[in-house]
Amino acid sequence: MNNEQCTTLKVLDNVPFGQVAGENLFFALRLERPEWKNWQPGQFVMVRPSGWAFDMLWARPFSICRVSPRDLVLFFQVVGRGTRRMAELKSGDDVLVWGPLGNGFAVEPDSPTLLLAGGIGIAPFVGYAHSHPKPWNLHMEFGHRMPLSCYPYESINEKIMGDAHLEEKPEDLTRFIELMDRRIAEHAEQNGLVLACGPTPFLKTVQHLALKHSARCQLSLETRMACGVGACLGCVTKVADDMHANGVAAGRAQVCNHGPVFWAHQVNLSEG
Amino acid sequence: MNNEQCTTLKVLDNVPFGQVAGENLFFALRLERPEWKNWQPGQFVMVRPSGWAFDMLWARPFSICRVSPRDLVLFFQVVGRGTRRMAELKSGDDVLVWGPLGNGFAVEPDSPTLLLAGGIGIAPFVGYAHSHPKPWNLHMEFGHRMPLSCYPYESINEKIMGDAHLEEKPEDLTRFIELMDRRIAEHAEQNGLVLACGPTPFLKTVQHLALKHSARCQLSLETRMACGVGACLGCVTKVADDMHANGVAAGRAQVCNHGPVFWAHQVNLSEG
Amino acid sequence: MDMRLNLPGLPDFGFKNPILTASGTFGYGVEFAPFGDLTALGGIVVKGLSLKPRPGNPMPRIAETPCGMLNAVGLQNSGVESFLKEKLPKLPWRELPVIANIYACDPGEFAELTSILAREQGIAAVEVNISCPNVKEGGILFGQDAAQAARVTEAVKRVAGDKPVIIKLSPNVTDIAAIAKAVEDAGADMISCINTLSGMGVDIRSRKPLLANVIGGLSGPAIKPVALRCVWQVCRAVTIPVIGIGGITSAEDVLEFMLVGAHAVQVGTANFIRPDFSFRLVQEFEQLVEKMGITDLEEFRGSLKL
Amino acid sequence: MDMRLNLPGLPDFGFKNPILTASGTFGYGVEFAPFGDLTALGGIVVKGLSLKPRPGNPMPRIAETPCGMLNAVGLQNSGVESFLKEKLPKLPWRELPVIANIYACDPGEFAELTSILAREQGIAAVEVNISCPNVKEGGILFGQDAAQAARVTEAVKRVAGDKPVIIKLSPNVTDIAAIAKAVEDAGADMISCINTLSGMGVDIRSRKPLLANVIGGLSGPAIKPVALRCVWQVCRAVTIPVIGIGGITSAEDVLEFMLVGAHAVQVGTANFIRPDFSFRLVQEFEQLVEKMGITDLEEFRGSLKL
Ligand SMILES: Cc1cc2nc3c(=O)[nH]c(=O)nc-3n(C[C@H](O)[C@H](O)[C@H](O)COP(=O)(O)OP(=O)(O)OC[C@H]3O[C@@H](n4cnc5c(N)ncnc54)[C@H](O)[C@@H]3O)c2cc1C
Ligand SMILES: Cc1cc2nc3c(=O)[nH]c(=O)nc-3n(C[C@H](O)[C@H](O)[C@H](O)COP(=O)(O)OP(=O)(O)OC[C@H]3O[C@@H](n4cnc5c(N)ncnc54)[C@H](O)[C@@H]3O)c2cc1C
Ligand SMILES: Cc1cc2nc3c(=O)[nH]c(=O)nc-3n(C[C@H](O)[C@H](O)[C@H](O)COP(=O)(O)O)c2cc1C
Ligand SMILES: Cc1cc2nc3c(=O)[nH]c(=O)nc-3n(C[C@H](O)[C@H](O)[C@H](O)COP(=O)(O)O)c2cc1C
Ligand code: FES
Ligand code: FES
Repeated sequence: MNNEQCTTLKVLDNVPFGQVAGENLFFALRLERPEWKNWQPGQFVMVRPSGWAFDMLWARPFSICRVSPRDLVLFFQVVGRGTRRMAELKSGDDVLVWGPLGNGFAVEPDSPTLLLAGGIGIAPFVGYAHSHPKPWNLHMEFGHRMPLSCYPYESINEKIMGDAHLEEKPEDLTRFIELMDRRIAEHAEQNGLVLACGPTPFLKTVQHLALKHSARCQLSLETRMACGVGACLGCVTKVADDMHANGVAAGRAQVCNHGPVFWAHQVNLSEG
Repeated sequence: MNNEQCTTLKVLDNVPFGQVAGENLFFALRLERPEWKNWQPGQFVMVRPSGWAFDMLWARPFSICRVSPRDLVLFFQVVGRGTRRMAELKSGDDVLVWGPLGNGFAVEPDSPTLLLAGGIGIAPFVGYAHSHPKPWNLHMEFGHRMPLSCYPYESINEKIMGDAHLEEKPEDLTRFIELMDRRIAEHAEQNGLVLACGPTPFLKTVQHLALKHSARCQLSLETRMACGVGACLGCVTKVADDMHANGVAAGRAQVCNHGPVFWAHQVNLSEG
Repeated sequence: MDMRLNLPGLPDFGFKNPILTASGTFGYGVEFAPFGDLTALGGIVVKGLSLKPRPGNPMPRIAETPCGMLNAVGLQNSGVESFLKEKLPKLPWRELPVIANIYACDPGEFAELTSILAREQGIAAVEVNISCPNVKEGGILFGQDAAQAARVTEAVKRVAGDKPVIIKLSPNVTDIAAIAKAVEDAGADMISCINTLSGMGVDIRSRKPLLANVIGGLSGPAIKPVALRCVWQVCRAVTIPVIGIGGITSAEDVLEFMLVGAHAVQVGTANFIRPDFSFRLVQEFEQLVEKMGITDLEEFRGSLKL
Repeated sequence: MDMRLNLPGLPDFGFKNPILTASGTFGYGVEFAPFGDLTALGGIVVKGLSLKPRPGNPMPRIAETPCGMLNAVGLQNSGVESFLKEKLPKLPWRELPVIANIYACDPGEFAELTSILAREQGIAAVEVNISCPNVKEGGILFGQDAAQAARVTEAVKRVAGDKPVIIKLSPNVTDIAAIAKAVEDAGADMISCINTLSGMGVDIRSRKPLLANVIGGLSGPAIKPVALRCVWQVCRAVTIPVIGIGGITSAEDVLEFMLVGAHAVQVGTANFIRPDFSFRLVQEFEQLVEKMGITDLEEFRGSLKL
């Protein structure tokens, strides 16, 4: 935990991706590189623009999308008040950031690894694909509802194999789930890894399929967060009994410091 | 009351005046010209930058400094949270403005008229001096604590006679009060007008002197305001009984719509 | 779309839309006429009226707080007669309900005020502010004691004639539902809540309170969660219509209060954010209701899923 | 400058500066160790402890509100024994007071908890959260009834040995001064206030409450005026030291609470604004005190001019 820090970083730029009905709703937010010693894809940071008044008290959690020697990149979608204000960030603005927080995804260089991303859940896989020592062992299936140009899909697709699936009609979803079913089964047979990030209904589907095929699968969970450091108990998820030894109290674990990445068989997504 | 309006105006520019310990604390805020039919010097507007979140609910009252066919100019000093944020306004920003509000100063073209300004209280006299039909009948005495370059003194001084008095030591204040005493006496003798704007202790002094010399004197009052339109009853001052006929309730009148300019003998400045 | 809601028990009374303005924050209405069409509002509740003129509290009376404000204006007003003569005639009372908010220090005085107002064609209803000390009985607030709140309600109802009586509740109590139940049983036609939260501010440099009165009432968005909770608890406790008040600053907020059971709302402090606030809110509310596909406000009201 | 204040009645106890962290907002302290030096704080109050492990409330448990937040975390914790074994040893309890916050549903359970904690060298004091329902007596909160609050205080004091007992008051009452007086008379060594205000939020699109528990506690800057008022009222009612809590987000706020009489404060929700908040606040407080030329905090405390 010793490289957790709380620092103010300058915005380098905040580049809109794609458009939805003429509006910019997706942004790659590039910040100065914090002085972190190390980080793992799947970890996240808490972000609070310095210009925010106290009318909105909490920082917002975002997956680390990429880290280079020069910058820290986050990728976010406008969904509410906070992200709407973040869309107005300009180069030179100050942003308070603490992290890297939580546990990242498992990296097993030689295991065939399936990346399942739903919508903005693609963000952590950018860093995963780019930092993986053997990217030819990775494969991604990406389900999305907004135009593909809204997402950082290209930057992953240039490194690893995979497909994108636009969900317009209900049949599209059915077909996507069938595809995931097959892919998970394939990876389970080879004792591969399945990693998923996306909205909770998507994670529930992946969890169900992973358990069905006894795949080794990790899910990155999303919940409302206030502190990001395990203190407020606002972000918990129900967990299996075998996690209790881990310092987890009374059947519920904080997503921020015990996750956001959990093994699929250890979490219960029924609540929230 | 029919030209009272509530409109969003663009900032044209926000020019710092002078400096105090290397900091910019005084600004001429130039806004687009609202579609007012008429206004009087001494009237004010309520100002609320559109970017303000609800952590600060109230607009802030500012005297109308000048109005030209192209712009509305306010002149403000940074004294607290709201004005500190206003200092950051840039051209192109939106500002909500309602007004012109309240009663302006009396204008009697042929009466010798003494303008007494304390600090930022100089603001309404810019418009007064510039719109007065016979400026040679005006004379100003200006008491200030910050460097003269902080105030829009030049733009008045180019039109009318007067002096500025820096108050550094306690003796300076004594001398300034003696000077005002003489000037008020002179104007009272000629049945002239005395108009004053400045902080409450300054107004109390002027009121005392005006009553002593039976001068016809108006004071522009400052109180905390929430609505600016006479509704909240947060800005009241004690008034003399002869104002009651005027729709004033129970000995107290709202400064925003019964003032901010009052005849010196009608107000009681003991409270607040 | 028709924004009118049925008010149970009040077949002859209604608001053309659920957005009213709150007492003390909209003057006598006339102050806001330059900024919008008063008749577009669901109703206007005027500044608290007392029998005799009252000077209110000394200055300073107001202070800004995070997402809110404190006020200790007190009941400055020139008395009910002066209101009826000077202000009411200037209001478009034929076209929208003008509600008189009243304040007194004992049940008899409340009744006297009400009987004066009951005769007035221009008054649609009487809203009783019971957040005031009972001077004859040790100064505890009428609104903080169920029995006293009931006594005021009875006294007012007895002389209100056909004017609906709205009792306005204070949130500064251990059990607001009990007070609501008591005033309903005592005959109240409607309940409005909440009045301000008891609060305070100080200036560390002058070492003085921000308000001359020391303690004042907290209002504005800061208190919305408390107001919603109170309205929800009151709506579950009574069957008479409830008017939600507290921190409303958006069309979404209006629907939130309706979702927990309110028949209408009052907009208070938000009128100070900009003087055309309530006029704009009426329009935004209609747009939001349409955008959300709500076709029946009656069905939406109280439809919170537990 | 020495930031230590005398605590009347507690000659052997003190905080090296008046800034503590509030229960439930600072975890078990260890979560914040990466962000600052815990021993710089005036004290740490840990998340509420119960006798047995408790799962807390279902999700969602938190929601943001204007200048505040709602929480209905409930008392999720692995029980007092687990805290003493797993967490306390990791805290620098020799260098700063670690205060155990306790929660129970009847006086006997409170006493049992206290007697366990009374034996622990690492525990400096016990803070009793009485904002909990008395399950044996109809579920009214201990903190909402003077007699019940007094009974809990007595039960805890009887077994607390030499550990000071702090009773933490709820603001959701008609008369907080009466409750304060009752717990002082029952032997409390200190009072801390306020706990959260009872509030609620809803989502108009899903038509569901924002919290699974429906009602939650409002905290943050929004409630500061209410907290200041409560602390002022309590300080005037009792002679034991009072710890002010509620919406503190700046060094000015700390002095405001001291101005109305508090001996110390606890920082809650502000710890979520940034995890180094309380550490920075200690520094800012020292700077402000110096800049304002306050040379004696003891003299400043309670010096409000009325
Ligand atoms: C570990 C983690 C990593 C994340 N990574 C990314 C990322 O890389 N890119 C990205 O765009 N988003 C990411 N999110 C989600 C992001 O945090 C939320 O979209 C954001 O907090 C919403 O803030 P808002 O103020 O705009 O929305 P609000 O106005 O607060 O809420 C709008 C809606 O979003 C829901 N919501 C609010 N906070 C969260 C949350 N933390 N998780 C899920 N739903 C929420 C609310 O319940 C509401 O329905 C991540 C969330 C977590 C927990
Ligand atoms: C009719 C009128 C005309 C004014 N004209 C001008 C002007 O032309 N230029 C200018 O710089 N200022 C003017 N003022 C004063 C200006 O409104 C205040 O300085 C401003 O509201 C302070 O806002 P703030 O948020 O920065 O300060 P706050 O943080 O709100 O308060 C800082 C300090 O200022 C005091 N204060 C707050 N509001 C007022 C107020 N309305 N009047 C007096 N003191 C206040 C507070 O009590 C506090 O001591 C005028 C005030 C009035 C009533
Ligand atoms: C300046 C001011 C004056 C008020 N005067 C009265 C009053 O005279 N009578 C009354 O019943 N309520 C009065 N109130 C309370 C409001 O009507 C309302 O109940 C309260 O402000 C909560 O709503 P809000 O948060 O929307 O402001 C006043 C409130 C304010 C801010
Ligand atoms: C998430 C959260 C959890 C809390 N848990 C507890 C608790 O376990 N015991 C307790 O006495 N108070 C608890 N509180 C109340 C705080 O200690 C504090 O009294 C309250 O939040 C007001 O202070 P603030 O406005 O600075 O947050 C909790 C508050 C929050 C926000
Ligand atoms: S966000 Fe606070 S515990 Fe996870
Ligand atoms: S500012 Fe509201 S009455 Fe004057």
